[in-house]
Amino acid sequence: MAVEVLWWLFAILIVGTALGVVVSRSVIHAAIFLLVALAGIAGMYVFLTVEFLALVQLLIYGGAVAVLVLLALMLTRQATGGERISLNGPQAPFAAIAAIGLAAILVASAVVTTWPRLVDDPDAVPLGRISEVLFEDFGATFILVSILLLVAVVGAIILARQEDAE
Amino acid sequence: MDFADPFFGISWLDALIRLVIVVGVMTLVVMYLIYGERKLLGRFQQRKGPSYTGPAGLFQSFADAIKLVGKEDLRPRNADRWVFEFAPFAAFIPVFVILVTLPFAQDWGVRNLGLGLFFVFAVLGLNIVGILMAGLGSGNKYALLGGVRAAAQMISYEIPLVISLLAVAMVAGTLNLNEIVLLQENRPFVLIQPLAFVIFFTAMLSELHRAPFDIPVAESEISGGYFIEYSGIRWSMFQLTEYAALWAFSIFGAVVFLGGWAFPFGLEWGWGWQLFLTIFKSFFLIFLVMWMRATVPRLRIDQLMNFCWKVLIEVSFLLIIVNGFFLYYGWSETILGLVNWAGAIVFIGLVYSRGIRRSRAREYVGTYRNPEAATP
Amino acid sequence: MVPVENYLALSGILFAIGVYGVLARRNAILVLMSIELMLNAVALNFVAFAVFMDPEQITGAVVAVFVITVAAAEVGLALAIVIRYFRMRATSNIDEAAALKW
Amino acid sequence: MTVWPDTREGTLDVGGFETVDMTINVGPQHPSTHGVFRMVLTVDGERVVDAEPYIGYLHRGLEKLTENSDYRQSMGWWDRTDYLAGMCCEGAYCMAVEKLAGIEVPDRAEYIRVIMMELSRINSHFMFFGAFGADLGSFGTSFVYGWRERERIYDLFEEVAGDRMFPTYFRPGGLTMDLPDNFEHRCRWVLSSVRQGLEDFDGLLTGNEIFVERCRDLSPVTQEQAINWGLTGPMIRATGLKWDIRRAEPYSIYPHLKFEIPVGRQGDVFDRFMVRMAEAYQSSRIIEQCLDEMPRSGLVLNPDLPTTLRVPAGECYLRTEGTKGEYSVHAISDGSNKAYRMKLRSPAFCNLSALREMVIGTYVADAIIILGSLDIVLGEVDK
Repeated sequence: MAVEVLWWLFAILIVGTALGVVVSRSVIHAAIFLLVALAGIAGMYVFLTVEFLALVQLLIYGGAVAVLVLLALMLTRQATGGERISLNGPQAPFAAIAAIGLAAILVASAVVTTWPRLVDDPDAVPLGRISEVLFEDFGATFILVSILLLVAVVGAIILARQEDAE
Repeated sequence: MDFADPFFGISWLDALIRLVIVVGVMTLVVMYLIYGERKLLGRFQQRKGPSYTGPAGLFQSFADAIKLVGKEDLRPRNADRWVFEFAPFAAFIPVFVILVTLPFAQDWGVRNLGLGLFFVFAVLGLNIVGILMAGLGSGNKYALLGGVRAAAQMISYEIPLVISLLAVAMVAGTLNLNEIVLLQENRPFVLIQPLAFVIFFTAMLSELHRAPFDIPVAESEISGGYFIEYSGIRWSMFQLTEYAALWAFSIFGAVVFLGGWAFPFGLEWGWGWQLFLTIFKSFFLIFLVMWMRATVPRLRIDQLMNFCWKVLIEVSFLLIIVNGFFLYYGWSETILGLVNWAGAIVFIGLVYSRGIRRSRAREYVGTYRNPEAATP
Repeated sequence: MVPVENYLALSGILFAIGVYGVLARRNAILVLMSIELMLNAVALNFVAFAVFMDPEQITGAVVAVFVITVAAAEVGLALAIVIRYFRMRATSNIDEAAALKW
Repeated sequence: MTVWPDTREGTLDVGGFETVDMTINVGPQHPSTHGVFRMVLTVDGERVVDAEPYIGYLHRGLEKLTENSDYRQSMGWWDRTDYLAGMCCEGAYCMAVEKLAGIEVPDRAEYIRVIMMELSRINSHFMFFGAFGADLGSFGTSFVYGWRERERIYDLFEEVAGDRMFPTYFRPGGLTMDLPDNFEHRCRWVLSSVRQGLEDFDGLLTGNEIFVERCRDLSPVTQEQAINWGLTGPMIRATGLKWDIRRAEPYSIYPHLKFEIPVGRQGDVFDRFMVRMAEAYQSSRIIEQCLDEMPRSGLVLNPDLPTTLRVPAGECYLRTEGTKGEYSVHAISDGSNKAYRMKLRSPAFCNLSALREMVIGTYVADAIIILGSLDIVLGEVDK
């Protein structure tokens, strides 16, 4: 029972902070909301008994992505005291309608459908099993992703370092 | 009562009691680390350090704490209120969370997590966020510069840190910190992975922004960096974070590399000896860190990044590859250790000789010792 | 144990919030953050399905690892582009990034 | 081609976003501005795009004060210019007055003056080593190393003159009082301690690869640039030019003394540091020679001086080698008991004027240590 209560707390936290990301009026607040939302999702992975994934989520999103975003915010800083422009475009109301519609459809389909359930009470996923699957069954994909990462790093460095020559 | 048994047999109460113990000890340790650092730096600098409050200045930290709590909690007008006020907590919580899994003696930590090693560095990564929040939220340009520096530095050095720990995890074959310690019963991992230890120690200095990597807080350049606008209790939160992180990191390093509670006779001589071993080893690392701080000048940000991206990361990848070969083909551990020692010596030698080669200081040194040869 | 529907609904709501962010926001970095939300919603969906419906319980986690990795790469690259753009135009407002050449 | 505003100008305001350049205000309250110096840095990330020095926070109107008080009364103002080496400033002032008035100084007084001036030079250089190490971030250790020898020298000053920082020991025509009895012994002990201090700095800083990495090839200055910018003292000697007023235009008893002029090679920060190290050593040599050769007894003040010192009308320009460079006094007298004009050419001020050229294009951290390597003292810059 306690687990369910905790789950709902986490769910509310995630949805609340995710809403914070999209409606907050300060980019910095949005970034911090994003970080909390992502950490909450790491909590969700713990509920799903995939602790390894939760830690990966914390390491990559909390330690790297959120920091990158904050760093980018520092570099593209908003003028303090200057007149703030609205962070939302004029299309925001329509976007809201679309998003609410989408949410309604997704939630309805999730709740209405009877999902075939193979596992009722999942056990913790052993780490050794994950590494086997990751490196053996998905070995080629793993290498492709590695190459993708390398290319992304090189590309990011080239983009960021280029001097204003043109 | 056995040390490993849950208190009163209730799981959550047990966790709570252990947490309270660990946090209480941590607060005390942090206070005496500050005192110890000041005394030690005093020794290095031919002065006494704190000596008035209490016998030999032992109560200095308490006096400081009381004074800091009594100070006004200032917030600059153009600071971002919530970001500014929550930043110290965001910096502190990850350090606090690490303590959950550190084993202080056999089977005695708050909780023994199966993914302990991974847990520690995943959570430590979050430490940066608090610093960035302080940098962004203070509405101060020095703080902003400090935040940018901290972000760049800590993201970069996380990579060699994680990889050096992975090298150890490869040799150990587990991520459980307790099991890692048990495996070191006969020899600590620093003997077979010295290069990993060197990389870990360097990256640890950088993650803690201690000298010579104290660039985000460099008081002679940006006069304190990200916490420049903080005062009173929030400032002391940052201070607490810094020293708690130092302590947690040192225990972690002692556990992973120096054999933790197990190495000499830990299993036979009981938990008192084990606690002593853990504390002693971690204090040894802390002493090294403070020694560095007292003697070494600061690097520049580009040299720091170059060192990370052009030296440390390559070396650590090489280390992983070498380890992989040895483990895959099942070659003996002695040879692995020897190769690693050779690597560590070559690495330190190269770094050291670069400065010597560039200095030509000897010519000038000759100048002032030999009065007749004034022109180099 | 929390039933699978809860996870699916949560992931759906998260995804919709991300969609709203992508559509409504003007700042490039905020759009990027919304994309992150969407990606996370998808990863959560994968893992939930895998844990409840895959007897191996693994594939979803592995796919989530890939999603996270690719997302990290994407963020790095996209932020590099944003910073680059900001240095040229002093703005990270995507509505103004309309010029095809300069 | 569409013309887009250049974002580097810092003027464009599109949608409330600032451009990337940022100005930061370093000083007058900053740990590493060596007093109340203020410099406004324009930085692009970590790079310094522009630097604008502001001075005058310590301006006390030294020259006007001197022109409004008796020749002997103004002594006290002068050791407050370069307050790290008060005796050097007193020496320059006294020698200018003596040159203008044609006053003889007893032999023993000349030797004692040189001892005091060279001790002051060591004092100032040790301050530089310590503060420079602190600028580099060696957390005060170098500072305390420097302070140890400085304390000993200050103790010596206190025994000699009764005051540590502002001794007011010199007088036009000699000195206020003779040396205490055990001075020679004490002074030799201080010298050995100073040499030990130099060894310590050698071990702590110059042997450290981080120090070398930071200082080598940083803001190299050519001889031509140094001359054009009017650099003097260790700053110009670091570029390799043997220019020392003690040799180029000798005053006092310097022609009789044996010492070398240490020079650097490329004028970078490392050379500036090392030149000062060597200079401190040479100063200790000079003091030893003086101790050996000075008359054991005799007057230290010209007994023929009148109660009220009236200097005949005239003009003189006296150059001395101060600790920071050429410390020169231009004195004009109208025949009264006060100077008509007393102009100070302060070396730190002139060296500081080259700061902007040196720091542009370096990193923020470098800008701090370049400022440190100039070895300014604000009492002298602001006068």
